[in-house]
Amino acid sequence: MEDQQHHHIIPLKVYFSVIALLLVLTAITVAAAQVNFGPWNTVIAMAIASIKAGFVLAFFMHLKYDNKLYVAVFGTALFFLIVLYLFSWLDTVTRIGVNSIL
Amino acid sequence: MSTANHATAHGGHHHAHHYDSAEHEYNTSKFGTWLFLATEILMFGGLFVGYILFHEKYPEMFHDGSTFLNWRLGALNTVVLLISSLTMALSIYYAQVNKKNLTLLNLYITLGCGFIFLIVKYIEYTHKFHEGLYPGRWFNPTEPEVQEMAKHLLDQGHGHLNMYFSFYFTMTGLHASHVITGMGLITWLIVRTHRSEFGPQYYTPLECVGLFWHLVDLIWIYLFPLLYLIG
Amino acid sequence: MTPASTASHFMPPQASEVAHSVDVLYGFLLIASFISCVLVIGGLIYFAVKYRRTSPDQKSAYISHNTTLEFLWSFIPFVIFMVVFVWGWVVYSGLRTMPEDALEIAVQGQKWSWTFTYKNGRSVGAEFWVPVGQNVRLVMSSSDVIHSFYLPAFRTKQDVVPGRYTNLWFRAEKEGDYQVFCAEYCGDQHSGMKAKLHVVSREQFDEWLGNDPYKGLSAVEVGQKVYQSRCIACHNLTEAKNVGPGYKGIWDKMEKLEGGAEVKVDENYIRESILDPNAKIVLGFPKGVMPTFAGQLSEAEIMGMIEFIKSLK
Amino acid sequence: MATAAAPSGKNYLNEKSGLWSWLTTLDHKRIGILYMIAVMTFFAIGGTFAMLIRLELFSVGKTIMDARTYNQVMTFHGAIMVFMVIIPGIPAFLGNFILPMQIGAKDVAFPRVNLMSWYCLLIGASIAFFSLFYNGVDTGWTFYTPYSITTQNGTIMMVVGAFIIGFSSILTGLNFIATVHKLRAPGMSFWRMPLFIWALYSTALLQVLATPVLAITLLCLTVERVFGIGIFDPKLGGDPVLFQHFFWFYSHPAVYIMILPAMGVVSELIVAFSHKTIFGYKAIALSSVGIAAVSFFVWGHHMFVSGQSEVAGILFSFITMLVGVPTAIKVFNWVATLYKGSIRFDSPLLFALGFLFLFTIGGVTGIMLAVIGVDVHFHDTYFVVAHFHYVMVGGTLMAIMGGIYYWFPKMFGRMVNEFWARISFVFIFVGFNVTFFPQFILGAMGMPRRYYDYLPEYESLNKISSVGAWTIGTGFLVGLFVIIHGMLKGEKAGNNPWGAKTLEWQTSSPPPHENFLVQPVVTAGPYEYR
Repeated sequence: MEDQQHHHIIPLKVYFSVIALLLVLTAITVAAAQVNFGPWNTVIAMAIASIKAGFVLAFFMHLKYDNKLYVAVFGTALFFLIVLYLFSWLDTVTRIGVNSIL
Repeated sequence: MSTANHATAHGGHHHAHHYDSAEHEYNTSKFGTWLFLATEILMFGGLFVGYILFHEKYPEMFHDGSTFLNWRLGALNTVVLLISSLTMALSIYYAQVNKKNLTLLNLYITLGCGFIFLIVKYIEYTHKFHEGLYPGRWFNPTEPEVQEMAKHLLDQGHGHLNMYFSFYFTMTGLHASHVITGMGLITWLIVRTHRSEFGPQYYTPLECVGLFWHLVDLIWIYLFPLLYLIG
Repeated sequence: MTPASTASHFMPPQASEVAHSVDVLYGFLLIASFISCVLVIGGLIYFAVKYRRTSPDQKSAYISHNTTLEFLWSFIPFVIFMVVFVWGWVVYSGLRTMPEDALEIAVQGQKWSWTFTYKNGRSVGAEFWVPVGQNVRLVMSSSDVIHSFYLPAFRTKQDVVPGRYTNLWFRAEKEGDYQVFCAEYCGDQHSGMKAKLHVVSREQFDEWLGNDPYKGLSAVEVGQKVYQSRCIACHNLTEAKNVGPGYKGIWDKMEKLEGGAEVKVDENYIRESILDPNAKIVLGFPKGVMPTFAGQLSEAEIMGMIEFIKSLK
Repeated sequence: MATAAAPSGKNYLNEKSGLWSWLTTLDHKRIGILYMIAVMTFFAIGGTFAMLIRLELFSVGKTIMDARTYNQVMTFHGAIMVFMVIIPGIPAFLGNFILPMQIGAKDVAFPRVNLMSWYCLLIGASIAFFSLFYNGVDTGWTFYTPYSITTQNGTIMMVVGAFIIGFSSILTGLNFIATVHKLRAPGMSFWRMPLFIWALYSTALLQVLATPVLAITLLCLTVERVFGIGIFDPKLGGDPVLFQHFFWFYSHPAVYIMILPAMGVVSELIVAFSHKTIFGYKAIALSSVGIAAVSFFVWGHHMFVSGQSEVAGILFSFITMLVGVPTAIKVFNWVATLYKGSIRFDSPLLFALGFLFLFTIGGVTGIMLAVIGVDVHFHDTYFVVAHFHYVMVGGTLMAIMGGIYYWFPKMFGRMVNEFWARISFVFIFVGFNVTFFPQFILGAMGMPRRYYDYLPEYESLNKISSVGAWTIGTGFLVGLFVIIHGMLKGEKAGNNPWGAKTLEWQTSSPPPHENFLVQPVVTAGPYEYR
């Protein structure tokens, strides 16, 4: 098996750069929320959150260096989550005559 | 099962009988942890899907609801969790380079961050309870303006304001329960580190608990803008 | 035997054209299913018998796969499935496309009865009337849990969801009486939540709609009618308990409430029990089971109920 | 690589003794036996409820119980059979026992998690049963809102119980995926895995990916009842149809959690008893994964009349058709495997053929129900009840029985009494058809499901159905007798009484603690009957 595979040790420098970046992104998302971009508010906030999530996944969770199987596991989970959302969403937006009576 | 994965003192770890090697055990444990994280993603994901669907249905209500949250406290908690993620990763790094004391220090900081996070959450929750902003059926705002706002939203067909707090409490509550679980696991890691069980040859529990802790952070990265910022 | 007549062996009588189209598709599916079952199960039995082991050292053939065959038996079912899918879609459009010029009836489901309200304000339960050959659209809502309005003879069904309206339409081709079921589980008397649809001629329908249903009836008889359409699922006319108490001998009785208080079954108590059923629950009965009938029964009907119960001493 | 040889005569059963050694065991085979005991107990309880249902429906009106009791009996029958019998039935019981051996591993990847999963099942089940003392539960196993938020208080316990059982299922699935990926014997490539492993692997994917959504749904339902959060409650602005989406997102894949492993068992049985290599190995293997993947996209066919939009309904109907194709492929391949075989009619094969017979009927009626225009009539009628019993009982339970008889020599080192095993098959098979075939007709006639009482015209078919149910009951009692008798008095079995080729038959019966005294090395496919 993968007996002799040497564990990758990520240099400290990388960890500290990533945390700096994450804190900056947090500041940006908070700052952006103070300005009203209309419908883009959600998009901007989610985009920044996803960038942050990507850095956590890649470096703190070592996905960048690890077996790609883990990426597949994570991706599959995400994919089926999107399936759950898309089909439920499809139902709610195509219902005809949805009037609340309460 | 005398040979089951039973760690002995002084860093010597015997891999379980059904594995070929320690490396084999490490890889399998990590794979198992990732599978577990996949289930966590889908579990939290269900709530996120519910949140987004209702957000599309009642955007005004979610907007008004989010004004009750203090984004400063939310941002503080984001920073706290991000730092705890860093220290968690660092503790693994120092185990890899065999520096027990630095591993311990980082684990303690991670645990401390968890406490700070919970204290801030406690402050936020009690504040909401004080104003009667309970979830769902128990929603009973004391402030007249809030009652007015809730009534206005309902009359306009923008939904029930209590639903915002339902989502807020369910999502942050489930997240907080994960923080508490993670803190329990980190405490367990601290005890084992004190016993010098981890080193460059064996740090699987650090790695697996670390992955869990990062996922908790990851979920908060999304919860923070969804609940506090865009509403 | 045509497919449709095969189908009607099991199905209730067809009351509409849509029902006929459903039955034709069902007949096709039945025959196709029968043929595939015969092929698979027949092949299975034939091979099993023919190739049974007759001697201990009997050898089997080494056949690992056959691409052509495998392609064929994947592709042919796929084509059949697509055909029935499109066919089903067409039939479904017929069931679900609401006609413009329909007679609209508001239907309300609540545990465990149906209420039908016509445009002129006429409101009935348990039985409702429509004219033959007329498009009818039911606008349905529920006041408590999910129910499902099911008309087997019309091959149609639609869940009735609290908090919103759902629609169902049909056009009866033949006069007659048809059964209505509740098809979504809704609690104790789910199986008792039935109604009858009477399809009558246009003249009879108009006459019925204009009628005062209680014309010339005494209060007791009015109560009896209300009982039969609204109360019968949960209350019987003996002293035995069903979901709720039986009506016989209940009048003037002193009943113990939860917590020890007592109440006398008089006009006020019956009236309150109809309009606010959970106000005073007699010991031994669960709370929250009976729905309110406030706004659904007229004063005359409530008086009728009181007189009716009085008459069952 | 090879571990120390076990002392001769030692096997997993007698290696240690005492109840405590069983309750704390980490050996996958012993855990498999623990599951067997648990599942058989639950099956007996669920079966008793089934008998009560059929007794009540024997005649119009009240026969033995009132409506409220009937609804609780119906709910417990459904919940027990689904959550505690059929879902853990094959993966957790047969899978636990067989999977590591079939891939040449010493154990599953995480033995402690495996044991924990069994305790989760027991704890969850106990909590669910405890609801009987709190007014019971009468929601049906589907817990539809808003009914489930307004009815008796026992519902919370049942929901929490199901939540915990869900974790049992997740942990088993997680364990199996890791085991299949990481612990295969040298030479055991994916394309050399037995088809039972492919089926269990696909099932495990479903368990891991779908069950968490059930968990969050049930969690929301619990807080809905306690705090009234209103997400599913229309009175507070929620959407009850959304609950159904969430619920069926799990529960449709769940029906494949129930049937896929059964298909795996049947593949093994047909190969072993026709003594012939499987026809279309890759097609069957891939169709398992294909069914698992597509099953995530079809849940809306449970909601054709629920108030879901028409567009969604048609889309779901289309995708449901696509699931039919890999299922049909499997059935054809099994029949083709019999062609030119050397077929031995032992009781396990009888169950496999019984499976094929019943599953074919269950399958074609499934297609009928997937046709949206026809389903509107059949939805929530006895036609659906008959259909899923043909698949779940006629399919899964037949496969479990066949699997038990097939692997019995491996588990206990003894043979079952062949004559009585065949008798149990005859009773179950005949009784099954007598019970459930009339229900197709009842459904076509329009009798809705979950009915305590019915119109007089449905009575004669219901009577036939009830008589059939008692026949099935007799069959399972005979089966239980066969199993217990086999354990105590059965003839000693050899290591490979059926002459099968998969790895579990290459070790002794019963196997030693670590399954193989010498690590097996795989050099060919699983079914090389040349």
